[in-house]
Amino acid sequence: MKFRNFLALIIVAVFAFIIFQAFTIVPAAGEITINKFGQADLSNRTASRYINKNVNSDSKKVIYKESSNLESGSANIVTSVVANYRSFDTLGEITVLFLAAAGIAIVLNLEKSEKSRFAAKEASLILNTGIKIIFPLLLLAGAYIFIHGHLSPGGGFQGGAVIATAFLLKMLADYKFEIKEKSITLVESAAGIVFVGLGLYGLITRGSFLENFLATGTVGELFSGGTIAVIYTAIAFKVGAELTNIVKSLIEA
Amino acid sequence: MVNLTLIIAIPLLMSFTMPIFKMLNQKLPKVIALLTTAFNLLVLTANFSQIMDSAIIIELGGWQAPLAINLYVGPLALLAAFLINGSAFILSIYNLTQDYKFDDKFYLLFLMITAGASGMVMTGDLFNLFVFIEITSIAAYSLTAFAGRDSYEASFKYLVIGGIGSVFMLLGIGFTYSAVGSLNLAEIAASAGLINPLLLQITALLFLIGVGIEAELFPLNFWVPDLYTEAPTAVSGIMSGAVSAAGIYALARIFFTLFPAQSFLNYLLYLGAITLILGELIAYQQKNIKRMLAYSSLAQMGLIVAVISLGTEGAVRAGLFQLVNHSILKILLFISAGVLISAAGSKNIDDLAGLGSKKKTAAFGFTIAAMGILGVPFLNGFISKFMIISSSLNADQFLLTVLILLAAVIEIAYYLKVVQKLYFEDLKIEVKKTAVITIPVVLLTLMIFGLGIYPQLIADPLEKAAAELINNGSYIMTVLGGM
Amino acid sequence: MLNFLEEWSFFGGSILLILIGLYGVITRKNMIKILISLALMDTGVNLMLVALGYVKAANAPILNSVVQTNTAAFVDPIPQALVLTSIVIGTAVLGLGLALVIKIYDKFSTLDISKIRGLKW
Amino acid sequence: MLTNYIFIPIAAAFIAYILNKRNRKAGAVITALVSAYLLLSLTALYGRWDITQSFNLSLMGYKIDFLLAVNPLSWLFAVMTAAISILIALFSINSQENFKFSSVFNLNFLIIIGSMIGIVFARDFLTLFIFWELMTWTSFYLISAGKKKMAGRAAYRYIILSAGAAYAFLMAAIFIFQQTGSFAFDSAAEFLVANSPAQSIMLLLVISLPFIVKAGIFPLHIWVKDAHGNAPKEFSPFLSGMMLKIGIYGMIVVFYQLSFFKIIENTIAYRGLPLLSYLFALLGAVTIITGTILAIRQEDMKKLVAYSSISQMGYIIIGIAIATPLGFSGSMLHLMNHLIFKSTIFLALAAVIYRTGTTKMYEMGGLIFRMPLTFAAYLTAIIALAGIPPTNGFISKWVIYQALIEKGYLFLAIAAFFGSIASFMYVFKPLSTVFLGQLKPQHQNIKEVPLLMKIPMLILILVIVLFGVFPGIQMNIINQISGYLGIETVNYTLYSIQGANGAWNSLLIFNIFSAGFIIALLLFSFAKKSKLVGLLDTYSSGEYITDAESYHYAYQYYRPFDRLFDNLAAKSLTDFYETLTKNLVRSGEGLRRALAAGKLQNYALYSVLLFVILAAVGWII
Repeated sequence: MKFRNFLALIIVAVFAFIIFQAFTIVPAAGEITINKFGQADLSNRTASRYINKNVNSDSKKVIYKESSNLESGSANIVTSVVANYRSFDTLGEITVLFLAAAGIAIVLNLEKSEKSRFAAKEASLILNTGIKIIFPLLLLAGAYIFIHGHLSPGGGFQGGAVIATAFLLKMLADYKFEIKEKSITLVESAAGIVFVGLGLYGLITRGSFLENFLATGTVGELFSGGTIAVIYTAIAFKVGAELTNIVKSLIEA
Repeated sequence: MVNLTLIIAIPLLMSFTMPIFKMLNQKLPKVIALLTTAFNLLVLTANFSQIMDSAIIIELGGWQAPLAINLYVGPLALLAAFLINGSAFILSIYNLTQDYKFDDKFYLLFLMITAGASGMVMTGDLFNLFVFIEITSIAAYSLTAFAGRDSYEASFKYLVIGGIGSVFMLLGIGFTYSAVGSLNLAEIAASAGLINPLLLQITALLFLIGVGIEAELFPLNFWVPDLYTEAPTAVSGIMSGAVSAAGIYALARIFFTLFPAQSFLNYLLYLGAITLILGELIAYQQKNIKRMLAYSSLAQMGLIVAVISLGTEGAVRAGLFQLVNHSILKILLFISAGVLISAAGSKNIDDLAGLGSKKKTAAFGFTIAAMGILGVPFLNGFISKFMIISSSLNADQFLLTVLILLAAVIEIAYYLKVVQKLYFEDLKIEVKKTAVITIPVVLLTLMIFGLGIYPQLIADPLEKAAAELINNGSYIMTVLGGM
Repeated sequence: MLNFLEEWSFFGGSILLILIGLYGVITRKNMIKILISLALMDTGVNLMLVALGYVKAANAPILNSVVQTNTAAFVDPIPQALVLTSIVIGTAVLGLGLALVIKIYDKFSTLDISKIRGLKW
Repeated sequence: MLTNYIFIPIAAAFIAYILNKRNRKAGAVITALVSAYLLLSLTALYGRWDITQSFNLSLMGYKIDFLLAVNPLSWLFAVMTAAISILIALFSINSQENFKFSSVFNLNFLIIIGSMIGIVFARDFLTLFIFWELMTWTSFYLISAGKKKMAGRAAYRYIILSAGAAYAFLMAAIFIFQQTGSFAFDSAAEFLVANSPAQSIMLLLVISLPFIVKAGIFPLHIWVKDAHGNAPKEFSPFLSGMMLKIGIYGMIVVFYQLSFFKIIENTIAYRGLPLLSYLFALLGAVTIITGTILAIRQEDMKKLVAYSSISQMGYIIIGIAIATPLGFSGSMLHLMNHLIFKSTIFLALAAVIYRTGTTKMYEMGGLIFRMPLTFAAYLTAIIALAGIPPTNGFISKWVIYQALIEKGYLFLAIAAFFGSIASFMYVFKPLSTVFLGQLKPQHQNIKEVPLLMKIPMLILILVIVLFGVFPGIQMNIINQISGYLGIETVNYTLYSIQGANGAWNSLLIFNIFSAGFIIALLLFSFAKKSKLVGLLDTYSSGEYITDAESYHYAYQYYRPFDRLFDNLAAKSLTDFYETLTKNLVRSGEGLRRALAAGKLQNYALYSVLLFVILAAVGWII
């Protein structure tokens, strides 16, 4: 082992040790510290307000498929956090992905590569045929995931990723398969505009950016959650298009 | 009064639409970028008097203030947002004369770096701060790569260092959330006193590293010179004029409002002082003019951090004024240097000799900005230098004062070398055609003289911003008051 | 022993992941490996975030036909939402990094970062 | 309004700059007009020592008063500035025809005039500092505009030394401001007297740093030679004549108005003089000696005169430092006289440069026949510089000698005498090599300078003789200054000054000299004339002489004398400063190579290392 690596190991180990110390703190009376593993105290956290859906309204018992017109209509509480309580973060998050897609496109296309890549050739019959079968199924699965984002685990990102995977497989199998750059761009832009547009509409009608302006329905129903489903659909299209775009750029580079 | 969310929302909308604008008309993206930044400035101006009265809190998504994400725009955030959007506006004017390949992507990234930095200074939520830092840095990674050639290397280095920074920051966020149970800055600040000291120490250090990378603190700043050297001029300008200002803001917010403790400020003080003197010493060595400006930026950042972390009101005010000046001056320096570089076809200082008689506007801009940084009377740098020395002596920091002045002398040495080369040496190279930068130079020069002769212009915002930073109680009260 | 493992495998494991990642970034010369190390660190932090919100024997924060009301014990949904964001950001950075690596490899014909020092001093 | 005196030149500067772009002569004409206006309106100000003006400003939470006032001391300096500016501006109307930077010259020159008046009218540190910086910066550009490549380096050294000193000044001033709440000199003096002497002395020494630099006093004199030698030829007279003096003005302010002398009154003394004052006098003496020796070695006429300026500054410092009435009056006299004869010398040299285009003395010779008026001006001025009656230079030196002998400062007196005698050596060198000797073939067709350039030289010759005969004119204002500063006055009449060991009567001496001159003139007119023969018409052991130049001995004129000081001169102070900066640079270089080596992995390591170190620091504390 080289000396430099040894030194690095020591330093990093000391760092890890210091971080580890944070978990072993025994707090004095009145002090607060990190909760022990498995003993997270939700009652003191903002999370409890999200679970009880009483950020803006009074606390009341929420019952699956019964309670309706809650402040956030999603049965999946993580979804209500992602697409409702903290939707501003989510907007930022898809922006990050959007920027990365733009950045990747720039980096790979700015200067023509001097090296020749391996020549693409047709994939095997098995792969080709398999993907022909699996492609629509993947699209369907993706759609299911983002449409049911407020009811079950999943959501816009996951659905978008599955859709992008479908296109990735398609591109792997068929080297002649090409999606028009223009159409990807249009989907990407349109989905983004819809998301920001929803926010601005909320701002105009309700006075606050990204505020929910649709009825929230009954918890657990498919048509519930207000804007969540719309937002998730936009996200899914955007993420799907962006990831496809990234994959496309990387393949074509 | 116009809702301040628009400062982030409109650039977002515009950058999402930018590819479509490009399809409509080739020239549209640069115009849209200019209009958007101008719109942002208008929104800020419309809110000016209200914010000077009392800070504005914007609840996003209609959720009650401390419980979900909210924006907090006090005098300090307003000042920083003005800086950021003003820088972007000036650079957008400059960009009108530039031609970029993939200009839709360039302008959408440019708008997003502005919106990201504005978000950094306006947000009242810890994790949201992280998201905006990431938006800003990813836009910066991509924009850096726009120059091709060596810029990939610069971008990759920044990306890796930035990645490490974001890990540190996320760790800090996790610890804070687990202990406090909230991500709202005001709520964290309110219970910061209860946090176990060891945990507080570790968390604060994690944030120090995470945000220190954006604020260009030594020794986390070695990506800066590479980036400033290789990136296109407008990007160097926005990085040093706007993003580093946002970095300083985030640092100040965390160590004044969130975890106000003298020991952390002392760390910052020493780091800032080291950054200052090291930056100046290295800048003096440089043969490459952009690299020289980059190290000079580092040094200035160090100076600002050191002065602000003295923690007295006068010192904070001096540091903030220096921040404002630095943004104005560095942008002018970068765009003038950009024109000089393209006229000479080289970044080497020796090749710029004699350009003063050929590229008059650029050489004038460079000279005025250099003199501003060096603190010539009647220019804005003089006032801030006076305030800095005064406040650092007031805090009994004799050694720091001497160090600042020593650094100023080194600064004189290397800036004047360039100025002399520009005007008093014979032309050596063939001068190439370059962009016209009269409008930005005139605007920035007016600002330099305006702030130098009548600094009262921003006395009130500075005073309120400093007061806001010093007293974190008012921040907490404003956000949590409704509870 | 089992108790200890249960208590520390998440925190300890995530710290270990961060340690490995950091060590990789500092010592590896291959740019791809550096990016992998970054991804490892990201994973470590994400794991830690989720672990910080874990409540023993509680449900996933989703109301369904089994967990009918919100009076039941749930794990903390906020870290999960944060992790979702942080994963996407990590992916974005990773993708951009890989694109840069492709271009750098084009230019220098090497993946060894210690040989790519066109920018220094 | 005192501000008029400051801001009219500064405003005119920009007008001059713009107009000069259209017409090469416009700038100099405007400069001359503005200076004339200043001189006229300043004369109207004479005797009205009660005029003050102040501005209150609440700047960023600091309450600041800007104070301006006029007193005899500042009035004298303002008048000197305006007067010399008129002459230089007149001179430069013609001489700047081919000057590339003539617009820049006039812009900066007018700003300098305004800021110098600002400096002398300032009654508080901040006003002083602002105008001081303005003057420093503009003169930096002026020096840079010099013709040679060395001008840039010289300006560079100048600005770095000046700026470093000025920042130190600012720091001390702000320190005082924080104690007293005001920048005004009066309250500062009160504070300094009441404060602990050690701290006050430290503060005042720091405050005097920029003045020491500007006055070119050893050991901060290294910028003077190159700056004066390489500045544009029209600026050298101002630089040497006036800007060195503004340093002296600052010293007087520190010594008297900020009560430096009062504070050190009771410290250890040598022959009744506090040791610190003696130290300053000693610095003056060292300055005289080094300046003189280095001047003798110079081959470049402008650099030679520059070193002579350094050594003349030494006299002024000695006189002020010993703080006797005679010493002070002598210094003030010498200050005025040095301005007059040094400007004359520089203008004469500028005329020579204007015609020949070179400053190397061994490239010239025999110009006396081609440029008689220039020669006359130069001759008169060097007679004054060497201190020969009946010129003004003698009187001021005489008064200083009187002061030194009165108190019995042996070493200082020796240095002063050495400087006076040796100055003869160096001023004779240009006289002999430039004006006398053989005319170089390439200078055969040279003509005398145009009328507008002659006028300033003529005026200066007259003034030299005038003050040589009637020093009472100068003593009038000097005694007013002494009275203002609280120094005893010296008895004088229009043409005599009362020294310690007797009185000087210049009228008598002038009459004697005139008589001698007339006798000599008579002898010269009636006695047998020498015959003019051609240079090559001579006998030399059968060899034919073909090369006239080898008969003109101009290079390394004082070689045997130089050899005495070769060792001393080799250890130049400039080298010391250069080694210092080189080491500083090298340390930066080392850091740069070690830290920013382009290794990404190291950069990553730094971040972890910083965390670990800060955590360790936190642990220990």
